[in-house]
Amino acid sequence: MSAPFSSPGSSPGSAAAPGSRPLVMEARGLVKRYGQVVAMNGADFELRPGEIMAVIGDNGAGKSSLIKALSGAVTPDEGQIFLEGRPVAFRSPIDARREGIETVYQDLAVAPAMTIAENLFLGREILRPGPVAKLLKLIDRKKMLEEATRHMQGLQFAIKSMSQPVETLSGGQRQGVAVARSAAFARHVVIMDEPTAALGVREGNMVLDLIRQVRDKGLPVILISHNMPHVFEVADRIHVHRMGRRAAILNPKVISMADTVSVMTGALRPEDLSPDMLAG
Amino acid sequence: MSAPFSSPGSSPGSAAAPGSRPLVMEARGLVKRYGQVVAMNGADFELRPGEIMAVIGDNGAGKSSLIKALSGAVTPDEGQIFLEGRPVAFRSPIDARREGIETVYQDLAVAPAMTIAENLFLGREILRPGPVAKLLKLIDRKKMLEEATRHMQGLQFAIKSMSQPVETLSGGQRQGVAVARSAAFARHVVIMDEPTAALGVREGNMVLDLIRQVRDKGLPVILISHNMPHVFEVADRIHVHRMGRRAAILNPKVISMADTVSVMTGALRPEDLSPDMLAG
Amino acid sequence: MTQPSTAPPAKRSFHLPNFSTLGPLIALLVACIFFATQSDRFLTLNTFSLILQQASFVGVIAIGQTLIILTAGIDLSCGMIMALSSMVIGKLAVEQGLPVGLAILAGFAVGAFVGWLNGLLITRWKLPPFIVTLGMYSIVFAAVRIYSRATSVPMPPDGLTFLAQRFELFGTRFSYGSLLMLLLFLLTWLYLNYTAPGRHIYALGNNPEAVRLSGINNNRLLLSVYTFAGLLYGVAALLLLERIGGASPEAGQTENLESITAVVIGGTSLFGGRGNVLGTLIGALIVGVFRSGLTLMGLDSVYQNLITGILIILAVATDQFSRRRS
Amino acid sequence: MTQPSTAPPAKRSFHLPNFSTLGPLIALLVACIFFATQSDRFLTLNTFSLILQQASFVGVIAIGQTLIILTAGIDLSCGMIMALSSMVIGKLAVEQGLPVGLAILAGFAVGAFVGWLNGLLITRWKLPPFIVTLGMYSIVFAAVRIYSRATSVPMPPDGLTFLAQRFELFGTRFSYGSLLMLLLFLLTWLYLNYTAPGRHIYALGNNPEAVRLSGINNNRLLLSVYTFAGLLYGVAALLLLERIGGASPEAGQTENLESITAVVIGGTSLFGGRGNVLGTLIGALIVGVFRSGLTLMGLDSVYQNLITGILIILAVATDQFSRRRS
Amino acid sequence: NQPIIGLITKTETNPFFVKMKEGAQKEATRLGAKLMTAAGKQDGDNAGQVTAIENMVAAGAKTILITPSDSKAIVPAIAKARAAGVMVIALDSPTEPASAVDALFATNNYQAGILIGKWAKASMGSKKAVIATLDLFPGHPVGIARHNGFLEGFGVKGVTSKSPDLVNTSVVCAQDSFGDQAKGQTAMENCLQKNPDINVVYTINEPAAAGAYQALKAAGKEKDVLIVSVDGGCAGVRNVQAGVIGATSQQYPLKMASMGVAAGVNYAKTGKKASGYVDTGVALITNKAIAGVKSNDGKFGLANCWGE
Ligand SMILES: Nc1ncnc2c1ncn2[C@@H]1O[C@H](COP(=O)(O)OP(=O)(O)OP(=O)(O)O)[C@@H](O)[C@H]1O
Ligand SMILES: Nc1ncnc2c1ncn2[C@@H]1O[C@H](COP(=O)(O)OP(=O)(O)OP(=O)(O)O)[C@@H](O)[C@H]1O
Ligand SMILES: [Mg+2]
Ligand SMILES: [Mg+2]
Repeated sequence: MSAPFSSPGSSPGSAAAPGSRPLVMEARGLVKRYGQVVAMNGADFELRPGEIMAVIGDNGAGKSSLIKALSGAVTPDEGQIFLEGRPVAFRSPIDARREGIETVYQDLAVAPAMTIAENLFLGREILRPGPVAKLLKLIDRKKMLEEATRHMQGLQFAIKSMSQPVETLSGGQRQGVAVARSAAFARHVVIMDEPTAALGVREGNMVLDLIRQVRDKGLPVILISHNMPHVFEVADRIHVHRMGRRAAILNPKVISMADTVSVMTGALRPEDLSPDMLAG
Repeated sequence: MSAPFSSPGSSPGSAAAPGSRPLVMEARGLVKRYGQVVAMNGADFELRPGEIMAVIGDNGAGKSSLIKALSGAVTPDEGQIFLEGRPVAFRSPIDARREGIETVYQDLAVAPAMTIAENLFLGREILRPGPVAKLLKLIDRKKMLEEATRHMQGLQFAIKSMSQPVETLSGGQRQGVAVARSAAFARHVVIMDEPTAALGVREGNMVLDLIRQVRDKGLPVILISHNMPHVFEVADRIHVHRMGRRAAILNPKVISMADTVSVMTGALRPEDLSPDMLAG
Repeated sequence: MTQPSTAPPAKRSFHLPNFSTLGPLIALLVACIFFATQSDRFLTLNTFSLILQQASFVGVIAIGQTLIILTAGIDLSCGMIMALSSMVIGKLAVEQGLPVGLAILAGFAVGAFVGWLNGLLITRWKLPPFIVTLGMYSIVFAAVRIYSRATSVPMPPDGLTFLAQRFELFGTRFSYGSLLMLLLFLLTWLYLNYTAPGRHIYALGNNPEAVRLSGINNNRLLLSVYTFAGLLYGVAALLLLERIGGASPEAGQTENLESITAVVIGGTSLFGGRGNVLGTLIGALIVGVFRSGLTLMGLDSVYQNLITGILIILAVATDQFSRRRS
Repeated sequence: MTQPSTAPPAKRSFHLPNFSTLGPLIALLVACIFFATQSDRFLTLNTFSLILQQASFVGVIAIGQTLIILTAGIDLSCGMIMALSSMVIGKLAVEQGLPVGLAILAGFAVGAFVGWLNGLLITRWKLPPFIVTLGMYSIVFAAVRIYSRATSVPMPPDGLTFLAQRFELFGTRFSYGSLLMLLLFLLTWLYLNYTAPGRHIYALGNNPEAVRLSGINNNRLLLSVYTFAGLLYGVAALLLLERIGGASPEAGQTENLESITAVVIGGTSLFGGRGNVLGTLIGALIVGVFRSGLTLMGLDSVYQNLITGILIILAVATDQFSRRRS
Repeated sequence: NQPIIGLITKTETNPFFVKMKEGAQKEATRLGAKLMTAAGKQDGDNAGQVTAIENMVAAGAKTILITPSDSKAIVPAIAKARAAGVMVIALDSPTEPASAVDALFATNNYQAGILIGKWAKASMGSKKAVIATLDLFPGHPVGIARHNGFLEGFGVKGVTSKSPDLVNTSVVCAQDSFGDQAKGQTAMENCLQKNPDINVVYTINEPAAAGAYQALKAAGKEKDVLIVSVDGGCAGVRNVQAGVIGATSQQYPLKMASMGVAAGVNYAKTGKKASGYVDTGVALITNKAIAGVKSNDGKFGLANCWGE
């Protein structure tokens, strides 16, 4: 996956240079305050078609706040979000879903007493065929179990039964459920907030594979992660978040992991980097 | 931190060869079933004085179940736990605490509406001086805030105020609270279930430092982690958990990261390893 | 009962809760066996039919209450809504001379409307269900009194006769009301378990934030639950009319506690998201069995109170122990 | 209300709940201003003293109720425990001729004992508080009837006189009972906020699993809360005796709902772990202000019900809106 | 083979009904009958009474004595029981229509109101009356009968026993007391706030009267205000003697109950049903007899009171 310096975002699905195709998602000057705490302080963001954009930053830098704003889970106090160039104002996650944006939240929004299959299909249950069934919204339990098994198989978690309540799963298995859900249903953008944090080595790699598959389908992915090897393995560009705002966008094909960490922690100023390390 | 082949557990605090000093903790044949799911299937465990014992394994392998048994949070169906050679039967975490065992649970047992300081000191609040205050159990809020700041400072999380409710913290900050709590109060053994999972690069290294400090105070540490670099950085021995039981104890000074992962995922059988890779 | 804005109670448990209705069922059977040894009149189809009849309108209310409690809400106004609906049906059919069918529809509409109002206040203003439905209790209480001018409306003998009909089964007469209640329980159970909105109700009580984030409209769902519950209270009004043969302005004052009791005995958690509507049926029957059995034993009514208190605790304890076994 | 075995409701919220009593206070002030414009008799110290007196025993019960609700429990038996305690004090002091001090101690002991029994059933058998206290309500109800033989015990004029004394302040007579209630609210608030066990009560309602894992004995804590609440109901019995000048076998039937209402209006969550006992005081006063103000306006009692219902909803809505502002 | 007699009262708590139950129990023991008892959850709990009737019929009761909570709504359930061959006697208050039961053993509540109304009017003489009433709760027929009877007896124009609802002409403050002492006291306190000049207080029953007295005493007005009540329980009569209550209309629940049980036993033995209305009587009890109003003194009251 080596790429020429001047062309950031060079993986198969990702298209062209800045300007040629509109940005899939863009945010300008987002601000979110919680009492005295400023979670976002004029944060910018951009996502190009078909790219994997990693978002990294210290704990409490405001990464989760940023993606919550992008997915409609919180409403920013100031700033503007654009989707394919048009300004949007998500008032709830419903709005974002309707636009085909799927999100894995850091605190894994699952219903613990419900089964894996039910959680996977929450809000878009598979209905039985036939007009009566459609009208009554009769769910097709069997099909849902089968489909769930299929989706989860890709991730190779050792889960016995899809009709197990999620609260009986181990931490990592639970994360697997959330990841599988977003990958299965995204139509436009996939956002993942630390999807591999609780995962084992094998399972983590599976999720990275999954992310690449999604990208290869042509969907751009926003990946928040603290795991630098993971980030460098899949990211096309790296958005560094610092103290509530974007500090820089780096090019992982050029910059080293150590330098990236330095930018992230503030030891290195983005201005001091060589221009090719910055991704346009 | 390189060490001679034959002497596992060679870091400063860890003592002697097997037999010379009794094991701090030992478990034999632990079994825990949840309905049809067997979370532990005859799991063994041992911990030597002053060592950092890493526990690794796939998601759902039963690591959390093992440490929950060791800390009294769940009662195993079968098997025996020994502390300093004497058999113990923890019926609740209170029993384990009384023995000086401190645990960071994977699902971070915090009271979300309460402040950071209160969570840090939950169950051992600092009381005001004087017999009346002791009798009434009057808490010393100011001192608790100060102490909390001191404890958390070591970890360098950018948290403004210790009187902030925990539910307002970011995922990683919350984990920092749980870690700081265990490190501050342990008198005998520290158990940490994935303490660095949600942490940034800098914060994760801080926690590793903290773990080393605890070990250097002479307390043994059980560290569950999926982060192989972290494990190899601090562990004296590596307990590999597979399908509900111990597959092997490895010597990180000898074996490579790749081989370790192979053992963990079952690609390599422990019998096929050279003896020096196994830690006694 | 919290504001929907404060979010997901991500409950976890090591001891798996058992959602089956086995526990309550065991308690019910034990109670029946006990009373059968105490009175030879107890184990008759007649008694059974009576208990079913007596449970009918509280049972139907308890269906609505179960739905609401599953969403982590509570409804204190349920009995009063029933009283209002029954008064509307009675007044329209008897005093205004409306066709019975129309009067019934109007009663249902009133029930659904008040339920909808509850839901509106809860979802729009984000008020705790406890307060909204407590306030609604007082409001509807006054409305019933003003509307009825504190006078009960007797059914004319030929007014709602179709309701009063019974059918024979094994030589015992069962009321259509009991049948309707059983049917509604079954339908609700199917709805909760086999339709998408049914599952969403569970999820909503389990983790409202997860439901919100998964793109379901929490407010719309909640609103529909409260409205539907109101409709059920309208149906209960019909059964009340059937049972007592008239609309009474004093009705509806105790059904809130009675229905919540049936729900909780049936094993549904007051924190929402966990439970089973068939358990509620068993809970309602358990209360009926106690009342009927203790009367048959000829106990003084004060001692009936005493024993009922003890038995309710024991019934739920049986449930608990049977769960811990399994 | 769940079984303590099923674990931590790790609630999170994006909109921070505001625990201050500001919201309820605003509602109280608005109500006072409204009534002051309606009746010039309202804004007098006399009215104020009266509202305090009327709120006194329900207020003290509501303190216990707040503690229990903070642990995510509920107590339906509170009023009945008070009735039993008052009957014990009355009977012993008047009929048995025991020294008043001893009789009062016995009353307190009975209250604490029944509370302890509630706690025992909840912690040992892991039964839902709703069911345990509902059952206990029936049991104590019967006990009061049997013990009192349905007769009220009047206080002899020279019996508990010290209780009936008033003190003057700005020309208005206040009862010592009101003072005691205010004092208990203050002490409980201090206890909850400045002692270790007080903080544990919050934590217990917030995340019982975290409390368990941090090595606190959940069961012992819960047991002490229920016992202490029982003791408070005993104190309420004393205030009841002071107020109505005798022990009545009919007392205690509505105080459960009234106290829960005060707690919820005061901003405490029925899910536990969040709230403020001073809010409960304001909640109790709001209810008293409505009653007193509406009477002064000369409203018919049916309409008083109607308006009270609306006002309760509006009071909590005010609270909600003031929180959202801040 | 004992005859089984059921007694269904309005509530479990009101001493009036509790004593009625005790009277019935005593008579049943004396006559060798088995008594079953049940009660509504609270005044007005019609559904609870219906359930009790059904369960008693199922348990084999041949006679049911009932104090109907809802005089109209209970009728169909009574009709069903009678169709099953059960004799139903209403105690204390009538059903509507009165023919729905076999017999009625009751006091005339309206008459009870008239008696205390007349006495109060005569006692006030030429003084201007400022009246407060502490009623039962909205819409209860017994509450309406006593309240309106009191007003008619007091000479308020336009009140008759046919008035369907509480008449509030010349009443400055009407509050619900639920017949409960604590609630009666609160109601009285609030009334005094509204109008401190109140000098006549009608109360639905004696516990409410005791509550009213507490409130008046706290306000230092107990000497200037006339309290009248209805019931005639022993505690109430003692309050009459102590000067707490000016006058009360005494009723005879024990008589109602024992007559009912006797009728039940008679029906079981002979198959003959009781019928018609038996007025169990009402007497005005006061220690301040006034010319022109027939009354009995406290001694008579204590000799005939119910309760202890
Ligand atoms: N609901 C809230 N109320 C108050 N403060 C909040 C809230 N949510 C987040 N914050 C604060 O906003 C800041 C940013 O939080 P955020 O969760 O976005 O960080 P993050 O970059 O995702 O961190 P992490 O890597 O630890 O997940 C933190 O300091 C946090 O304390
Ligand atoms: N309360 C429970 N009820 C039922 N099954 C459970 C329960 N707790 C754990 N399990 C099951 O036991 C197995 C082991 O779980 P455990 O949490 O110990 O795994 P783990 O090794 O810690 O995994 P991870 O790395 O994902 O945290 C899993 O398959 C899980 O589904
Ligand atoms: Mg985050
Ligand atoms: Mg784990």
